[in-house]
Amino acid sequence: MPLLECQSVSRFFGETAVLRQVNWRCEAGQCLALWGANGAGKSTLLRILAGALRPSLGTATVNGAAVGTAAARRQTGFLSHQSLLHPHLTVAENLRFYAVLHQLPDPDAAVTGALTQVRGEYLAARRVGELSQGMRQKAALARALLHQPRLLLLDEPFASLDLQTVGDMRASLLELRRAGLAILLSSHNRQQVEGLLDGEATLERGRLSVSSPEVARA
Amino acid sequence: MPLLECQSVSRFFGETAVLRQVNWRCEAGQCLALWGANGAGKSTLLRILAGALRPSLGTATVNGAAVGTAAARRQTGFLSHQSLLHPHLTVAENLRFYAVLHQLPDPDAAVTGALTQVRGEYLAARRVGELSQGMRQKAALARALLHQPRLLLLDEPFASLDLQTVGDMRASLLELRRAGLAILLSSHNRQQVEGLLDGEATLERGRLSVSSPEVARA
Amino acid sequence: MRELGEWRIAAAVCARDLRIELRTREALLAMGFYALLVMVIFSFAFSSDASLTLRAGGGLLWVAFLFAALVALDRAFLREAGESSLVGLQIAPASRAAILAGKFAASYAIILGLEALLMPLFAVLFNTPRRADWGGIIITALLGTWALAANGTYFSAMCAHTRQRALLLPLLLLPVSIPAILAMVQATQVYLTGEGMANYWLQLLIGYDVIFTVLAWALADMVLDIE
Amino acid sequence: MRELGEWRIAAAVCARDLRIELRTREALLAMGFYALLVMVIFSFAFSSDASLTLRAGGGLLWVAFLFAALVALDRAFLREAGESSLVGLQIAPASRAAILAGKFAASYAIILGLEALLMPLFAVLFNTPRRADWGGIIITALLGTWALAANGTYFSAMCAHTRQRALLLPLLLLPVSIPAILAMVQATQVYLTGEGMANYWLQLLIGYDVIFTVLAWALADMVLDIE
Amino acid sequence: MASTSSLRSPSTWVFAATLGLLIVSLWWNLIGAPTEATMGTIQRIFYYHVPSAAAAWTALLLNAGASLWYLIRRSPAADALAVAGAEVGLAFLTIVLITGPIWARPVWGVWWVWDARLTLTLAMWVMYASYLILRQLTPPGSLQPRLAAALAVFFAADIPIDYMSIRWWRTQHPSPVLFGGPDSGLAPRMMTALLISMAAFLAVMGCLVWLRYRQEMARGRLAALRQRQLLLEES
Ligand code: HEM
Ligand SMILES: Nc1ncnc2c1ncn2[C@@H]1O[C@H](COP(=O)(O)OP(=O)(O)OP(=O)(O)O)[C@@H](O)[C@H]1O
Ligand SMILES: Nc1ncnc2c1ncn2[C@@H]1O[C@H](COP(=O)(O)OP(=O)(O)OP(=O)(O)O)[C@@H](O)[C@H]1O
Ligand SMILES: [Mg+2]
Ligand SMILES: [Mg+2]
Repeated sequence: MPLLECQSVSRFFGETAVLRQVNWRCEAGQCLALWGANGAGKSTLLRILAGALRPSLGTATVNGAAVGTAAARRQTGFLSHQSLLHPHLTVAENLRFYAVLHQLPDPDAAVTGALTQVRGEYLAARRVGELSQGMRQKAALARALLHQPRLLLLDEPFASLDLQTVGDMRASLLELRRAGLAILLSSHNRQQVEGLLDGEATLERGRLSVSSPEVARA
Repeated sequence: MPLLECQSVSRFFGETAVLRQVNWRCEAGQCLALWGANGAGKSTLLRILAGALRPSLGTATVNGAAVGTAAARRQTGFLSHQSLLHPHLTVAENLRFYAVLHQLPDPDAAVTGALTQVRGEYLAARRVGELSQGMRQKAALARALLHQPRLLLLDEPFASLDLQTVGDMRASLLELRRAGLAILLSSHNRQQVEGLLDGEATLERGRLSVSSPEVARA
Repeated sequence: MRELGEWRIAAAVCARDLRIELRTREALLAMGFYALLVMVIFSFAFSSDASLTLRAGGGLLWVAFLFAALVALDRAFLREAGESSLVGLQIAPASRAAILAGKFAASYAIILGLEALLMPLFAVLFNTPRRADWGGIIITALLGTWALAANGTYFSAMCAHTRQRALLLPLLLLPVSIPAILAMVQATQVYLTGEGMANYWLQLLIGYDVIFTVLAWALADMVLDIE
Repeated sequence: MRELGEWRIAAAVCARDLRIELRTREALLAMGFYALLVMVIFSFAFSSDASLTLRAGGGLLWVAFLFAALVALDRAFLREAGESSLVGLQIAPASRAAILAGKFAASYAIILGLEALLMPLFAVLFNTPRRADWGGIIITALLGTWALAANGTYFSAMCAHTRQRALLLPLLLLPVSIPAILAMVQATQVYLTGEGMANYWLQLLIGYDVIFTVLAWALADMVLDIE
Repeated sequence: MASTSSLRSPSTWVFAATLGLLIVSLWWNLIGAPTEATMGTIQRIFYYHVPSAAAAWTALLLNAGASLWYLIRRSPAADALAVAGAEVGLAFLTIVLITGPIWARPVWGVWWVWDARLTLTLAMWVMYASYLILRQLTPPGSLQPRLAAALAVFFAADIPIDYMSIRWWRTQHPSPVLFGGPDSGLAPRMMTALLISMAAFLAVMGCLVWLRYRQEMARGRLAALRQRQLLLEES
């Protein structure tokens, strides 16, 4: 059973069909890229898979559980264009809050772990509202990794990160993939994701074309 | 007289010195890049030059007018990490509002012109809140170009734009540079700005080092 | 075990909201002054003659409490607007009822805190009669504020969606709240003057609290639902 | 010519704010809801006798209006919070006085609109006496609301720089407005009951409006200043 | 060395003179002035009540003037004076608000009534308290004094209204005894006591404002030095 399976997912916003019968799957230990022009529907698809948006038609499952159910949410980590962190709280306070929402046994350890993973330990005590764009992206990444999900949905994970951090993040992602996570990421930059991918797909006018389907893991 | 001149500009946030005595200048018709790791202070410097933040010490002038004065503001276009557009209004409504704030003689023509420049005509009637990240970036760029400024301050202008749009924007910027604008942009991606630059500078621990000062225009 | 987890989630939401609101000492101070001001405006507007207090004291007190609620409730979901942290709550595997309960608890605590400041001020400024039964008034305040906070949290959550459907809510909420409001005003009046029977109104209030809380709990999934 | 430009900017700001408000309708609903609730509570509390309404009518009406005003004014700069559109206003070469004037006009219009809805409701719920002079009440409302909106816009801009916006706004607005509130309550009272002289209070109100409007205009640069 | 220099400094003598004046005024207030016929001993609180109000208003006017000056000149000294004036003024206003009710209880039979004078005085107290709160809640830097000054000038417009309140509104609070009109006035020995007490309170106010001002200025200089140090430090 693939870790993520998405069957004939469509999504309308009013009269426009942003996604049209999208079928896709992703196995554990795979890292797939989602390409597409601005407004192609990448974020919409990822939001549906993360359970932040309902598909108009079709179904998607994470490890057998329909997206949007608690079982699926527990296994999914989502990085969106927004940080999903409250600007008046510190990074550590924000992360700790999410750790409790995820009912992690040791919230503090989870926070430290996630921050270490993105090399953002120095951010812990800073308020999110005063972070630079790249620092905020790091904190948001830590949020997505916090509960050690089995499926990672990353919407432009490398946007506004500096070269050093991109390198670190690539290494982290490679390690996670090796550990058996399924990773789906959207991007506009081939160079940044080179060497990470097991497959890819492109959205165009709402249709997904899987370019190198189910490439075996390298 | 250089179009932009910045003399010994420092900025503190509480006890941290984010910028330390930054000196920089930019002539008309030049395009300069600002590099630096996440949190180096690029956005802070650009916000100061745009008159959105006050320097703690030092002065900066645009075409002889101190930044923050109406004269300087009229000549400056600023693209920030935020779109500065109201999500409940359409792109055209937002832009038209700014056109009136800038007292442009023909607001509607200015809006159409700016949208054409970023190839975003199709965005005019859409609400900013429902745009994709890249579309929003385009709209924000149109906002910066709206009043035909003589100095353009672009904070990561190519972030989350697709390849096609990056190409278009590069062409636009080259044209603007030829028309005599001074352009200052921050970026994390050398590849994207290659062939655009007349010079560059790097921020590190709050200090600016100008790497290729005053290279003549190609 | 699962139940325990739910409570922990509610507690975390509540603690976070209180922390955001009351981060600084100044915020607490500002709250105290706010309460003072509301009472000043009131005693000024109604130039506090004693018979007024006797005959309409319950109403006055509750309008003052409503001012307190105004500050707290308006913010309950406004807090989640920036950087879409509402989405963050929605995609977490926490039950929506627990989240709503946490938000409710935070609002309830803030409103009660303000009321605790308002009540002695009211007593002093409006020369409440000696025979007033403050124990009863406090119980009424606890019950009535529960109703306000439960309603308000629900209302605020719905408004967070800013969709057409939210338009209907105040229209629905008002007639629904009227019995509760009637009950709290009347019960307070009875306790202030010592005339009449308060039990009847308290029972109404308790009934209302129970029904509305259960409803809000049951419908939490709907109001916090994704699009 | 330059003056004309300023007015055009103010008009644009006002039109934009009204358009946003009409599109979201949140604020309108919230404040309408609270103000209505105030009316309902009072009408319960005062239902017993008409003489009370006569004596406290002015206060009642203005407490309800104050609710509406606080919510509307809080939104005036809340509107600029997301995606930092406040920065957009600040970096534009428009005079801050014009921007503030536009925001004032929008808030003034919104609050007046709500008052127009509340006034007939008040008349019905409280059986206002036949001899009430509604023309006078409307003039008082126009002048009094001007005072609240002018002060409130100014303070709302100021509070936009701080994190405890919602709490700080009433704290700044209410005490300075007390002379105006006093005058409007008294004038309304006179018009409601037909007893006493209203002119005195209206003059006070006009003087207050002029002084504080001029001050707000003159100091607009400060409150919308950058950090 | 430090002690001799502080003895020689003029401020020491000013402080000593103020203390002397306070002692003299204490004698006048308690013994020198005659007991009032109708109110009795409680009337002696008058010599604290009115001078505190005078001191409070003077300090708040200093705050207003300094704020206006700041808006014109952006001088840090003006900002320091504004802070000092607001804090000291608030302290004296607190004394007025405490002595007033103590006086009111035996004389009027209630602690408090809502006449214009009392309400406006309370409102002013809240205003200047929120002025200090706003200072705490705005980010430090150049914005803070600007916002504070803009607020202070706005608030200051309420001071004349409060001062005139006993003239404009018919209030429970007594009419003015100073500058009040032809038939206002005091027994001569009462007037002497009042004037001495007034002088003493104003002198205390002046000393406190001066000390607070100096402290604020020193804080400003320290902050500037710290910034210089931060600029020079690496990393
Ligand atoms: C209860 C709270 C009270 C407050 C807040 C209050 C406030 C003030 C203030 C602010 C002033 C300064 C007025 C000025 O210098 O023109 C003042 C003056 C004065 N107060 Fe009070 N007062 C209170 C109670 C009383 C009472 C109970 C009495 C006596 C029955 C009283 C008698 C006076 C007198 C005689 C003056 C001097 C008026 C003048 O020379 O202008 N006050 N009070
Ligand atoms: N809430 C919404 N209401 C209406 N239309 C929407 C909404 N959200 C997204 N859309 C539309 O759906 C389309 C796809 O948006 P989406 O954000 O998925 O694009 P994207 O592929 O992520 O683009 P980008 O690379 O710019 O981030 C866009 O045309 C967008 O305007
Ligand atoms: N309002 C603020 N309060 C406190 N610190 C701030 C504030 N704004 C920025 N900073 C700090 O200033 C430093 C520089 O931030 P800035 O946004 O200029 O970085 P940047 O170079 O643009 O980084 P990025 O590439 O990530 O966008 C960061 O450490 C940031 O946390
Ligand atoms: Mg996207
Ligand atoms: Mg930046």
